[in-house]
Amino acid sequence: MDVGRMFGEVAPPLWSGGPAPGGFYSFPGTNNKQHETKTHTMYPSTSGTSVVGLVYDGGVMLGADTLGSYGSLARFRNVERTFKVTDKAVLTCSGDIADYQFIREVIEQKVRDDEISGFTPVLNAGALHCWLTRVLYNRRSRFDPLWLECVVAGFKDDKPFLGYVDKIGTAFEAQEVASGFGMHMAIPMIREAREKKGNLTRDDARKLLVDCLKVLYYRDCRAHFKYQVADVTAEGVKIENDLNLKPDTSWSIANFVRGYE
Amino acid sequence: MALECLIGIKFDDFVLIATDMSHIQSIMVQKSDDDKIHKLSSHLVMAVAGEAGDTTQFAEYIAKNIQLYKMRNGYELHPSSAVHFTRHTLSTHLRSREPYFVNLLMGGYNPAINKSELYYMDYLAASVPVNYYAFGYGGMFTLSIMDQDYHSNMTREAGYELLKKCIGEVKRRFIINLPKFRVRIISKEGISDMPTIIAEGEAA
Amino acid sequence: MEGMDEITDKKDNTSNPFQLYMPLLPKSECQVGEFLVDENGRKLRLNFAHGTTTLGFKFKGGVIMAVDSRATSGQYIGSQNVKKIIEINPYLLGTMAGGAADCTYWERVLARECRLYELRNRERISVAAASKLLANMVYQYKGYGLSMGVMISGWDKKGPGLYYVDSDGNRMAGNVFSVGSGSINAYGVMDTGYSWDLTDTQARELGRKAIYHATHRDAYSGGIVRVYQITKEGWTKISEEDSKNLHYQYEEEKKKKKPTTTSS
Amino acid sequence: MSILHYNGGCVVAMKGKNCVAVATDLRFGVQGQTIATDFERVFELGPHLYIGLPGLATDTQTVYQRLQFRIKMYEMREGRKLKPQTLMAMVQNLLYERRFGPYFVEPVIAGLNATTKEPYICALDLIGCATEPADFVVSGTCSESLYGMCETTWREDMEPDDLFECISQSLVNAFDRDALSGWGAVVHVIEHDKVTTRYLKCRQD
Amino acid sequence: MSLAVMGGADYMRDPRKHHFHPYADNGGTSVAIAGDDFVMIASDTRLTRGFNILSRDQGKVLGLTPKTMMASSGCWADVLTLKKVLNARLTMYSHEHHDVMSTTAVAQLLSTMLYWRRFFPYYVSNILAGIDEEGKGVVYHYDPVGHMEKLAFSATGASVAQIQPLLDNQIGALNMKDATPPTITKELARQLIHDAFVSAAERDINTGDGILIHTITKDGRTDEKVKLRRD
Amino acid sequence: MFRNQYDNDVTVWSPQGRLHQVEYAMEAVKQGSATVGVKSSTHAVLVALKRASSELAAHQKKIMPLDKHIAVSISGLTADARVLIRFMRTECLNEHYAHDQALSLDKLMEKVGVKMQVATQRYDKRPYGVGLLIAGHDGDGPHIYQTCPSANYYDCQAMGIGARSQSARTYLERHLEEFSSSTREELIRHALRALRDTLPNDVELTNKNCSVAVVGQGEDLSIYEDEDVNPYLEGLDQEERRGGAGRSEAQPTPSDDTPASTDTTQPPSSSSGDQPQGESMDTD
Repeated sequence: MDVGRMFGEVAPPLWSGGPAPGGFYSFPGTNNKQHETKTHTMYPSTSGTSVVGLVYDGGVMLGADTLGSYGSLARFRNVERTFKVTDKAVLTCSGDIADYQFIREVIEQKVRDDEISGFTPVLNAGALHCWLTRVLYNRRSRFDPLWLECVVAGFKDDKPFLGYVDKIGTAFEAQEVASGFGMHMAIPMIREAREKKGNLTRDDARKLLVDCLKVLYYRDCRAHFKYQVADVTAEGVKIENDLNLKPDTSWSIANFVRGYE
Repeated sequence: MALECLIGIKFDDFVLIATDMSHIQSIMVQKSDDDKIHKLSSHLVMAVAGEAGDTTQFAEYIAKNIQLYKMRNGYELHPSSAVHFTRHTLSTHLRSREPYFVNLLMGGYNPAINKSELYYMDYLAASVPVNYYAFGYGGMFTLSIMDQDYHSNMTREAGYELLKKCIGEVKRRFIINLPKFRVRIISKEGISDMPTIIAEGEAA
Repeated sequence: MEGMDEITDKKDNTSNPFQLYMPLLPKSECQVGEFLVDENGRKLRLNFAHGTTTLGFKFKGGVIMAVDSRATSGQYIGSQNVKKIIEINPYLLGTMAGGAADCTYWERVLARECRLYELRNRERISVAAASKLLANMVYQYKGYGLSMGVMISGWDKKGPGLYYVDSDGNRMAGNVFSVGSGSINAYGVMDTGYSWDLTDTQARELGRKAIYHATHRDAYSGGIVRVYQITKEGWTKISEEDSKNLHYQYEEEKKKKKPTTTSS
Repeated sequence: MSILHYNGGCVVAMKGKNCVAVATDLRFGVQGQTIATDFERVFELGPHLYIGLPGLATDTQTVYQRLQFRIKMYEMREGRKLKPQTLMAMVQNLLYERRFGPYFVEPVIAGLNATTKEPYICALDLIGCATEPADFVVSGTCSESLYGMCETTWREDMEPDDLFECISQSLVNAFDRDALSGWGAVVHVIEHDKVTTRYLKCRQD
Repeated sequence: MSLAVMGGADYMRDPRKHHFHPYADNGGTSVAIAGDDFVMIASDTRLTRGFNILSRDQGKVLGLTPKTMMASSGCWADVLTLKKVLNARLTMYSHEHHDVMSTTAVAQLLSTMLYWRRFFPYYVSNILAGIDEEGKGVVYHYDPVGHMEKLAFSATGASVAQIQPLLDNQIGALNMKDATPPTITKELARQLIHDAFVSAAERDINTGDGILIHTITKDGRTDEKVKLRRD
Repeated sequence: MFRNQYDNDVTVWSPQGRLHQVEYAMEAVKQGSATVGVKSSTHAVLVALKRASSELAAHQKKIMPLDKHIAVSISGLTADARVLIRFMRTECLNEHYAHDQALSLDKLMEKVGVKMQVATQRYDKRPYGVGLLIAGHDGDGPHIYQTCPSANYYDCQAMGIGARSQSARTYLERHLEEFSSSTREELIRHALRALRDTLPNDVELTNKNCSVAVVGQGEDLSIYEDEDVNPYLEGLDQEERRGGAGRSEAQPTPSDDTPASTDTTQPPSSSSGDQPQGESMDTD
């Protein structure tokens, strides 16, 4: 046992009540006490893959599949990760499903609070987007991130709004937004379509969105055929559940793929 | 090793080389009359610092080969050619499994064209002709002094004084104890010793 | 969850300079370099100004302070015109080596503390006390990654004062100091030319020349060579010269001064 | 710090109207310490043919020496002068031979074709991937700054004097923002009837 | 069979292939040039992450007061936060002082705010441009932890190494024979900014898509959008 | 209403179910100079009468901006008002920070109401001795809110508070129908007329003693002081005074906005008249 400690228990500490070393001149309000540090989860567990969203004439559309993967295990095949926040906002997330469910509860409570107090106007997509940047940024600054990539769709000042926020608080608005794998695969498809056609109608958007999800389903090992689509127009939010890509996909090509068995 | 100190200065018709005389091993001074200046030919020396063993082995290898060249051809390599050979050897070994870890200063005099020469060469085998240079941490303290005071046409006495000034600074600022420096001069007359410099100085 | 309480509740350093944000991390990880890595694991370049030559020495005519003006981040020269002598008040100067922001921030705080001292005590703060204040301030953050090595000099009741203070907690009085990556070069010139009895002109030239030689040899020093002198009347700016001009000027002088005797 | 930046130094080459120019700084240093300020890393390999070898100084020298050897062998064997394109191929070979233990140099070639007098520039990476653009090539520690300078100052069909001014300004201003290169510069302007070599007065810090 | 034995099964493998890093580099370049009675500040409009282009239309210059603007790029999450906090501070100031903060004061405030996060820095490259109390254009350059320098012109961000030497040469007249810096007119400043960004976009993947150029004079502000290459 | 054994503490009820301390605080509002707020279907306007505490002092500021869309006019203890204004400004800032939008008036009022209420229910606090008129414009259009020291707040079409504000309210009541269709300029004129009615007959509104704030659809808040008020005052002195101006029982104007003691021995003018909404504390 350490000798100092042995005596220390009996003898009073040296120079009790005196200033601590380095504390001879204590500056007011100095606040460099070490924070209590905790270990936080620094990795996602059950996670959802890409989300794709795009703005069309008069509205915004979002699509995401319903798979919750655990590593490479397709663990939960019916996890909905799109939800209606208000008539003016929809949120979809990829990343950790638990974190999504947490943030969803917080947002729902927030909306309920507003509703109970009768506050108007309701939370719009722009405000929600901004709020998410703050929440996610503050969590990352505490080294306790919400492992999410959020896509917010809806209306802000009566204009369609589509925005993105990730787990460190990087945020932007755009005409087309995708998270995860979709950033590589869906974005070029949408940009190309827009360049060819100019403005997209609602039907164009729907077709394009399904195409994107289909490509993702073909190419992304963590994608799934069941999906949800959310459509936000001036009239409000419509979410379609239990949609299925499978009937539209063709896997005949798979027979020709060799070398991966 | 970067604790050693090699200083070389080239003047119009002679070259001064000074090296510390301490053989340092681990935390000890093993020997205080070490000679780090190897004679390569009648008018060429090589001051070597670096990994123990590599230094002597490499210096002797070069010296012997230069001797061999003389025996085979009946004439000596000029300093610049000897440097080229040295660089070639060092660079070849650099990309082998057994690189030499040696930093060198090669000082010589070319009697054919009456020109003194000084070459810097580091362990990577970059060789550059210089007017003066100093290897090692200790050497770094001396560069600005030479920058300030060096003239190519200094006399031997002035050159020796400049060396003393540099070594004084090494004593003053360098943490390692390098009390004595061996000094050699290479000129038309060949290679000869000058009095050992005992360093004096203390940090202000 | 989403608020900015630190700002609205005045818990930041605009209300109190000693209130800095402390990340929820163990002390050792607060070192900036530790976590400035992006998602792909690439190191992010912080434009910290590092690399410097500064010097200061006392002599019979007071204190000479001389500095270069280059700020580098990696090999990129961020600025050639950094003011590395900080004018704390008319009787106190501080130099700057290490993190530029660290030096400017804490010397600015020091200036405030010195002024408060004057108002409280009706007399100027001594150089010893000023340097001690600075040392105490930065010592509170020891281990958090502050990087500064500064000299505080001035004139007080005891005459000229020169102190070296750094972020490791060192504080020492002395006659001759040089700090920064080029200090090794500056010392060479300064030590060999230094004596207590230098005249003002000689002393200023010594400081200037030492910095110039450092800028020449050290890649991370350069720009403008600034020389200040402190006397009983406070500090005066002696010169600010581009080291490019100094180089060619010294080269000319050297040519003229060539020794006439040839070697034997 | 990358080993390519250990000794500092940069090279730029530009095409003009019936002429090319190649320029380099003169610093030889070891990291922060400047050791020599007369270290030329652009070498003449033929009457209208120059190569710049910025990178690790020891490899600058090794590659230059080995190239000289190969060129001399080529010229003896073939009995004719080397075309710039041939030099490029030769450098490629030399460098790619060491694919897995490369020479740390990124060469720049500038010259006029000995017969057609066609200007030629090219740059290679350290394992011999070549690029032969129509305007300019840069290499070395301050290549980013050189790109920025050249991209704005370079114009088509510059006369030798303009080319000299353009390449000098590009080089000097670029390395003035780089701690590891500078300390003087040398510019070679290569025309079919002459080569003009000029040393520039630069900052020495 | 115990779980430990089953550990080899694919689905039991550790899903944590990721590790958390709080920073990202989102690119972006800004330039500011001060004139005698105006100041021009510009940024590109590309927002990147690695090799992805997140947005092609994200200006990086923020109006702070009628006479001051700030360009900010780097870790976009930090940029957003810094802008928000700075705006709140300026509003608080104008409430407390019944006046708009002067450019000089904003400059110092920004430095202090950056230093606040000394131990967990905002990873941002900032330039502040404005009209000072005497009606002159001024530019301030910052490092991420708040070292500040007052300049006549400055570049910052991803392509700083490309642009800064050009400005040194063209505005600072460094290494020019006649060595008299040119008088900066709006036309010249605009032209230089344009050339600088075109060059940078040519060689840096983190810069491109468009430039937003803002000109501040004592009478107000004008904005202009110029296209850049989009590849 | 006069001193009694149940007014020593804010947390003590009187047998009649009244909180005397709170009611005293309500009186503090009447010590402040008058201010009037009125809204149309597009705009909200505040006007206020400024006092100078002495010949030597400048006129006190009465209307403060909270944000680009909200202004507050105060009557009562200005020191207390500052605390509330600071709070409200912070709330506005927070809304911008967290939601990137202007704070809606109903949210703001809820927040400030909660804050003020705490002071009426704790023994270690005292009610805020200030009444506020809050004018703003948000997604629901223009608003005028009034707050009392009792922590009640009211959504109003028009309101006047402060010394002799009964006259202003009389004016406002008479013209209530006209407001909603008024133009911006008409609305300001109405507000100024109402304010003028609180003045003694021999005193006129001048650019020194009054300020005007306007906010409305497509228009950020503007506050006019000094010369900027002139255009709105033009011709006002030619108009005949209506309403109950210059009431005979007018109390002498206190020399300060913030008298040291609100516990005056001299009863203020009829308590029922100046009490805006009946009981001081709603019991529901």
